[in-house]
Amino acid sequence: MLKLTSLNKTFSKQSALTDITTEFPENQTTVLVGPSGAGKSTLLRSLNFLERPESGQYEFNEINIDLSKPIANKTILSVRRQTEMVFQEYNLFPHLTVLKNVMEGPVQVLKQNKNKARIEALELLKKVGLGDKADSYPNQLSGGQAQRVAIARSLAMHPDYILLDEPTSALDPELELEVLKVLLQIAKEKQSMIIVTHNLEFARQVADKVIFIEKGCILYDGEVEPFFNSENKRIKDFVSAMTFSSIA
Amino acid sequence: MLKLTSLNKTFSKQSALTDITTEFPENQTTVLVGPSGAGKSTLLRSLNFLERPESGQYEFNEINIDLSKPIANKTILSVRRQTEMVFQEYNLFPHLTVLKNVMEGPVQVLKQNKNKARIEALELLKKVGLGDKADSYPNQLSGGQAQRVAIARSLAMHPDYILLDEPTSALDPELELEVLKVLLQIAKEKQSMIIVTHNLEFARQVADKVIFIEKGCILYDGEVEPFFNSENKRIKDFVSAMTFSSIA
Amino acid sequence: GSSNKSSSSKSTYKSELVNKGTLTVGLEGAFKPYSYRQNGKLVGFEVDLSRDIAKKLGLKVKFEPTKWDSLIAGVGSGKFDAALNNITVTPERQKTYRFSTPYINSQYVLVTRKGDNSIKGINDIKGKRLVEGTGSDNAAIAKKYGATVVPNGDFPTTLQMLKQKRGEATINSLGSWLVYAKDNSTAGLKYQKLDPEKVPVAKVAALLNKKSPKLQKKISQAIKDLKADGTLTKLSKKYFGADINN
Amino acid sequence: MWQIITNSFPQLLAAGLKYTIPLTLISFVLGLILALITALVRLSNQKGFFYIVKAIFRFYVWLFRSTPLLVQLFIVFFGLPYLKIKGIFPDGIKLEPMTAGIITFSLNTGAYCSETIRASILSIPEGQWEAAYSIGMTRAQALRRIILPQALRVSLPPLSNSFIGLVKDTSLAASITIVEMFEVSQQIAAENYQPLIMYSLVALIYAIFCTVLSWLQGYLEKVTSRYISANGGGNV
Amino acid sequence: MWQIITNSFPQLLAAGLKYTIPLTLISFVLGLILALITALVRLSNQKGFFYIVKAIFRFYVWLFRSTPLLVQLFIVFFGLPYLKIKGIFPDGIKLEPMTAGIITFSLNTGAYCSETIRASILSIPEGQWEAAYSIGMTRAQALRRIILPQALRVSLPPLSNSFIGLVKDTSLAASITIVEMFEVSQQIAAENYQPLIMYSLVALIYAIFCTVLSWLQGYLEKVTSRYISANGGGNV
Ligand SMILES: Nc1ncnc2c1ncn2[C@@H]1O[C@H](COP(=O)(O)OP(=O)(O)OP(=O)(O)O)[C@@H](O)[C@H]1O
Ligand SMILES: Nc1ncnc2c1ncn2[C@@H]1O[C@H](COP(=O)(O)OP(=O)(O)OP(=O)(O)O)[C@@H](O)[C@H]1O
Ligand SMILES: [Mg+2]
Ligand SMILES: [Mg+2]
Repeated sequence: MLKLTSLNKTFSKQSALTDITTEFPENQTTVLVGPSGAGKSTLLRSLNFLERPESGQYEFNEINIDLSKPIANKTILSVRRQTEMVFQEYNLFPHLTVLKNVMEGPVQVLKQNKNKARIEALELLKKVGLGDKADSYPNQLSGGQAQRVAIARSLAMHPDYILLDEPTSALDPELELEVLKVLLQIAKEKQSMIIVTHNLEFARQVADKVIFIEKGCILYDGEVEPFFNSENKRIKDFVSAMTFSSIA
Repeated sequence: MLKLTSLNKTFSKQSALTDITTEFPENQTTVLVGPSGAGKSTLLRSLNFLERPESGQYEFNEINIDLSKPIANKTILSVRRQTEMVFQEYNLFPHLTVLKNVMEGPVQVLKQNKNKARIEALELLKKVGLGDKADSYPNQLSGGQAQRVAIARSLAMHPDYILLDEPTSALDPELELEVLKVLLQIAKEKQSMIIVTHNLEFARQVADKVIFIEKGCILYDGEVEPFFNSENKRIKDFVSAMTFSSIA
Repeated sequence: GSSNKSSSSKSTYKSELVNKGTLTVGLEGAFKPYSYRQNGKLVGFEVDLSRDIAKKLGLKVKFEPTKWDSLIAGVGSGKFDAALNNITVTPERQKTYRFSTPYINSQYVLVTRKGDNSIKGINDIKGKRLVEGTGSDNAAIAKKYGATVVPNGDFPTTLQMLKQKRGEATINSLGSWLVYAKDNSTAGLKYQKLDPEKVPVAKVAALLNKKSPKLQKKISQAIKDLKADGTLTKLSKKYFGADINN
Repeated sequence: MWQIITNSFPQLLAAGLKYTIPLTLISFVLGLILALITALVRLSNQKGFFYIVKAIFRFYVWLFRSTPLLVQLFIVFFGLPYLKIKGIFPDGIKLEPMTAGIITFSLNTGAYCSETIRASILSIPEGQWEAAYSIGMTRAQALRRIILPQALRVSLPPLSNSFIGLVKDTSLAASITIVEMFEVSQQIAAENYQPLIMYSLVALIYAIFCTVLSWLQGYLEKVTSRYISANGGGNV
Repeated sequence: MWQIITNSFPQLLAAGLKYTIPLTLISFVLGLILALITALVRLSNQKGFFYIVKAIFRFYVWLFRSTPLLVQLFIVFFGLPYLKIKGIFPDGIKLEPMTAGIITFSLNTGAYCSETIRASILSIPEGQWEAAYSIGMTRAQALRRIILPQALRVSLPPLSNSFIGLVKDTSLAASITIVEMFEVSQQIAAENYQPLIMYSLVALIYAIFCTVLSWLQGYLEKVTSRYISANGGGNV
């Protein structure tokens, strides 16, 4: 269970997240939506300590952190080992082959046996449909393939949570489809995930829970269908922009 | 009128465009669609001589070019002055203010009077909804704003054709909406445009004509509604990927 | 002097000059007492001597201070008319260059540390480290007697190196030593004159280009005249504190 | 010791102002122009006869980067007089010391900086060229108005490295009879027999020159980067 | 002339192999290590006491970049013996010529290369650090496994510029009594009075060394860039 209480984050003087209190249920997929600049990425990155919130309570399994106090390096490393980030720009390691990208975490961080790690990495690559690309370098992949490698890389760490920040927004519709299919599959296997996405159709299908953020505040936090059918003016406007039905 | 006959383009050994014969009617909007790697960008860039096809006939107003022969530099410059490209990555000039970006072409290339150019540039910026951003630098803009500046920059050249290569694919849905609205407005004013897009809803609303390319060949070239309601298996699959209705 | 007054200007020494009406002299300018800088002005034995020679020849004088290698190259490629830089006449050098009449007969000294009794004479330097300027005759002598040459540029640094035990001895001209010792401490060091039988006195002369035979004669004559009228002795006393030619 | 310093400081400074600074400034400006030309020639993709021109420039860069500057000075000053060409230079090419110095330092700077400029032009995204071409600019217009202003920002740090290096390299000019600052310090040291103090003093003056140049670099970096404001998100 | 060349070539080469090459190689390796440490210290964002450490490294870089290398050599070799510290160095610090040379060249190389390395580390996208942190790597692991291998590729050209520069700068070692290649050429020139020929000859040998280094650079660039294949579209 991952739980936040009264989390706050400001950049220099500008407030990016205000009094965020919510939880991300285990074995479920939580979808984060909201307009550009709302604070979605900041929230996701805070969960992995890529951003450092100034105050609030952070609960994660047995770990309980008061964010207003200094956090031990060990604690940060331990949280990071149990949560994996998948970025919009993939951020694969360009100097390592696809296989090595997936093995890097297990071997270097979890100190797994190399052979064991290789076998599992190959399995994961097969799972995301890239069994034949193990020896390619990242720049030989299409965007959709690269993002599937990034997903395999995060799965290899057996994380409690996978955090995905607009994993398909750099992709064409057909490449997006490849990736979304893989994510739906993983969601079905009860992997806990938190996904930021602008793809309405996908959000609807994958989400167990929706959080809608605007200007750093949570405006909606709850079930899926009530959100998409909301009568709230702001939510309605947002949902319709996501479907392009109101262009003209 | 812009017309291609039997145009061919290969990269090293790989063929990117094969025997392209089509025309782009004046005062209309032509939409180019097709899967990734189909050759859409290559076709658009060939129209502006950013790519150099090896053979074919290129007709543009009174100009008539045999692509298999060397083309005079003067001819290329003249075509480029009458066609403007809008790129996916905006490609604004980062060292110039927004106003200077729009004025650069008229002043440097068309040798317009500076004051006249400034007045028109400000008008165009107002038209795309950025009257107040004239003195900003490009990196102070959101993606949607940047792309609208790029559109204003192309309009300032009073081109016969504007060529747009996935103008909104780097944008969030809400920012995309800003840009698409501007483009719909321009289309209404009978500006000739050729647009590559993956946005089905927008394509449907803006297009006077659709060209569908796959593997460098034209598979469909004609009216709009028949395309979206086509019974052709390949077209049907493609259209449904564009609508995300077939994920699971 | 040239007795044939009717000879065309083409063949006079003046046509051999690098710059019309000027004697262009190359020297290091960083070599006391031969040429160095005092209160911003170039002074020294060879600076004064060049002026006097030029006066005798009816020429203006121009100095070009530069590095040792550049002196040689400069005379060779016609950048200077002559180089006056305590250069010793050797048969080797005479193959490619001309020399004037010598203006110094320079005696050598061997400088060692006080208390170091292992070097009693020139024959003892075999296998020792001798600190000498690159390309100097001192270095050549040291090598000839079997010493290891440690290269170094200037005299004060050389003496410093002896004190810092970075070398055991140095050979240099008596003149250099005397001038340094005049107003600097030489505590911890001692010197001995080298036997002229073993190390012949160096004949120091102006170095000229092979293509300047007439100028060579003219300069040699001027030096002879300066010797005869006592100017050379006067200069020697001024800069070395003694007449080093005797 | 204090007296040595006050005595020699004005002389050193005078030599610096008379030779070191002009030599550095003129050579750097000329070198930069040469570097730009070289970079453009080597980047051009023209074919045919032009290939020979490119090969010549490539050779030039190789030659001046892989031989010692001192030797280059020596050969230009002392070597060229031997180069007698009938009709053009019957007496060989004799250059004044300052001329020879400026030529050599410019050629040397040009060779090194051409690599810097070449790399900085290559670092500007292809899209900037395409956007410039798209509004109908010629290659020359695109370079002058769009590419070079951006490349300048990228190349400023390595170029000022070269500049700072050149300040100190001018001390080699002494070998071609130019009495620059370092040579003066050695000439004075020959008189007062205090090379260590003189060396430290001249090093101090170099450090002052170089520090001023670093400030200038910092200022120019700020000016040329003013369009990259801190609050920007990088949407270009 | 031919005889001069065949006579002196072996001597020059011997000096090159005995002094120039070891001096260059050892100093460059040590300088590189120092440069890496300096770059990391200056990039670290630790606060408090560490600020002083950073200031010291900044001073070091400034000092060695803005004073002439010759003066640095001179002070380390001739100046340090005057530095008498009771208890530790009662007789001053007296270094062997090679030791002094290696120390000075390393410090100088370290100062220049630290700037190169710093820039190359900064050029690696932030996302690479974040991806490394995300799989739970420590800062040291991220550096060693992810950042430095990529930074190496970026910094190879400027680093080999410094390397090639160092080859030629070792000629200054003559001023601290090391009989390196250039010094040998001058000694021979002093005998045969043919400095132009000797200089050209030694320049040729330098050019050979530098050309070999350029090849090595080209090879390393290829190896470290093998993951950037020509057919890739750059999706990283
Ligand atoms: N490093 C930073 N420094 C300063 N401000 C920042 C920084 N990162 C984000 N912000 C600001 O914080 C706010 C939230 O940004 P965030 O990136 O979290 O939005 P988002 O919801 O992810 O938007 P998008 O959909 O565009 O990715 C914005 O106003 C943004 O400008
Ligand atoms: N500069 C190039 N060199 C070699 N091949 C190229 C180059 N540019 C494009 N191609 C190839 O040409 C084909 C068509 O590419 P193009 O970019 O036109 O596709 P596209 O339809 O625009 O795709 P997308 O939707 O991904 O932008 C592809 O196979 C591509 O790999
Ligand atoms: Mg975001
Ligand atoms: Mg495309």
